[in-house]
Amino acid sequence: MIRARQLGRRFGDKRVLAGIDFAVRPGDFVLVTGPNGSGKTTLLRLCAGLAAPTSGELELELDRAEIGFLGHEPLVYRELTALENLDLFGRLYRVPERRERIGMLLERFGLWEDRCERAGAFSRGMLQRLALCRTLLHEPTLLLLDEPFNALDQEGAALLERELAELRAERTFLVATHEPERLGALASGRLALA
Amino acid sequence: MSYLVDVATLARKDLRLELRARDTVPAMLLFVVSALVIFHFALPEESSGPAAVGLLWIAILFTALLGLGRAFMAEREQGLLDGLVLAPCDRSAIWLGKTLSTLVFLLLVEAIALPAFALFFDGSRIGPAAIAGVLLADLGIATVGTLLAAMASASRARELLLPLLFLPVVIPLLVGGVGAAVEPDPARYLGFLGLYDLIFAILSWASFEYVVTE
Amino acid sequence: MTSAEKYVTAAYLVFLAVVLVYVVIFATKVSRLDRELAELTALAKGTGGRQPAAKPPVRECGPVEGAAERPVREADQGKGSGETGRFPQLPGGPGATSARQPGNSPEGERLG
Amino acid sequence: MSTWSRNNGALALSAAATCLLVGGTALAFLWVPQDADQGFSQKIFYLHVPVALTAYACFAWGAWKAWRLLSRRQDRYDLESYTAVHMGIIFGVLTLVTGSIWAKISWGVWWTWSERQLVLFLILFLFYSAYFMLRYSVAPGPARANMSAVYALFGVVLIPVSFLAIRLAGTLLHPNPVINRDGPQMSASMFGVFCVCLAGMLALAAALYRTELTGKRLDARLRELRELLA
Repeated sequence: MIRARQLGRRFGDKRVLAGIDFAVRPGDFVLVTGPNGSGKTTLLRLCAGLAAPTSGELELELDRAEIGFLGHEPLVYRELTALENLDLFGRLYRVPERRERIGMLLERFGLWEDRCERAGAFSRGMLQRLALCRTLLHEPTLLLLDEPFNALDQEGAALLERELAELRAERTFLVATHEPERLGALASGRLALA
Repeated sequence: MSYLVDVATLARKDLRLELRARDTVPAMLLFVVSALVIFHFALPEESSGPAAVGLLWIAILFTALLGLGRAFMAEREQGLLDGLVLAPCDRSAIWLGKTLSTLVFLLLVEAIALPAFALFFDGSRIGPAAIAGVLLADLGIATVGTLLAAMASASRARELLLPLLFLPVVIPLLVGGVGAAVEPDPARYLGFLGLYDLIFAILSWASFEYVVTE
Repeated sequence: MTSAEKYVTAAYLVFLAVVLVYVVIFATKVSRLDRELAELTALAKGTGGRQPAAKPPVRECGPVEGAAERPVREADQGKGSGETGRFPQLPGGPGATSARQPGNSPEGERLG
Repeated sequence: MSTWSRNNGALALSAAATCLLVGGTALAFLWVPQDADQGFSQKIFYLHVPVALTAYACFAWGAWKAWRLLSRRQDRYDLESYTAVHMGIIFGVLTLVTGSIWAKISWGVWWTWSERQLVLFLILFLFYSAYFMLRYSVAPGPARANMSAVYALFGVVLIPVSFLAIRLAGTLLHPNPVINRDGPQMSASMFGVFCVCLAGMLALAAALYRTELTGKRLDARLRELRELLA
């Protein structure tokens, strides 16, 4: 699904990624680990097509509609309500039965009561949950999650683990995380960046 | 057809954001009226002659600059451009959606600015040709301005950079607009404005993808 | 010299001046490059052998470079000598099957 | 292009530039008959117009490289487009200076809005200075390359549009435009010398472009080397 040969990315003079070779086949659950600044986020942005590699090649057999990306930023408009945000992205991704799917996701992530609340009024954890709803909204086949657990409370983390376990069977994952042992059971491979 | 749906979705999103925050249009309105008042005091004897139209156009251009400065504010501050770029829609739909919303803001502001100009200065200058000139120039301002706003928002000094990028490019619009209002036969100027809009709309539409992606 | 002649000669002199200024600026650039190259060759001689690079002398951050010297990261250690960067070996996680693509170079276990 | 042919290319070009320019100027001052109505001051024509045309050529070359960058996706074109635009703005400034000297000779004023070429170069100078402001305020990388390329393409489209606008503005600002010599009628010999000067100027621009490009590539390679060794 994703194949990288000698992938590299440099920001000005700083070389963040150099000579990375990896392949992710459909159905894999690859963990990307490494200290801060090792380029985990850059790698995910490269796979999502948000950044272009400055050296090496990256092949991606999916088009943008099948990729779900969760970054450090929740990527939701603070001025719009949770419902409006998901409705906006639902239309852009042309999600069938948009309303039901949004309702189900908000319900599942415990945001149903605050659905008419401005996203700006959400706490950091609630924003992370809303971002997860946005990422899973269009049922992407490839999920790129960048430290999905940060800012989630106990209940949120449990919700996410259940969700990931459920989707593990028919989805492909590339997850950057600091606690690989939490997802160790699900992982089918690991890419350690130094 | 779905391209237009995306454009409508994005434009509605911008309009809803503006309705919710209500910060761009009021600011542009106050700015244009205060600019006209300042021009009156700055150039007292000019306020009757053809130069008065020039003052109107300077006010319109800088108000547009103010509005464009805020065009990609939400996207840049919350990093939302990534969200839009990730969506499967054509990237130029983002540009067209933003252009339409900017155009709506500009027209709203001019709906107040033109009567105010007629009130403060002499109303005889605002004929149908002048209004047609303003509308055609708005098209050009919105199309090119949105692309340049996207460019400027990617840089560190975005408030500084946008005027530098914007002003040289809109000089032809200024010439066409003022000409349409002052000259006895405005047809040539309106034609030139139309030509400008056509050329730069196509160029901006085609090149927006490269401005927001790598 | 009529005023016209004065101005025309002035124009050509301005043209010549601009070209000369350009050459001077380019000369300073070349000399900076030369100094940098000398510095790098010294650096290369210093770490020619396999022993890890001694901490390079702290350079004052020239306005052009700007990037402060960062200690060499372990993974980049093998970079200079033409090998691809190798990653620290990780104890194979329980049940962690390798997502390695076939025919991967044996010396570095990319994955798993 | 191998480095061998690149270095020799620059050498050959600068050699051609020097002899063409020196030859052209010598011919212009010594051999060519003086212009009937303008007399000696017409001599500046052999400098001002070639510099202006070379500036246009550099901007066009920068836009062509920008187009290649957007279509071919190779980042070496970014450096070439940047150098070409840099050349263009140097010759643009030269055009403004020699143009204002020409205005001083012909009409006794350092600046005149009726000389269309001059006004166009003023607008282009503003436009392309913003090009460098844009490059300096965006972090280096593929994003900056794309934006600079799009901006360079805008620039080359802006040239005819602005020229048209200035012509329209001409009738607007002062109804009786001063007679403007778009292209003065030249005798065969004058035109011949003019072409020599133009060729010399173009060769000079190409030589400077080539050397500056090599300088910039050297910079990039050195940075890479520093990184490997550091």
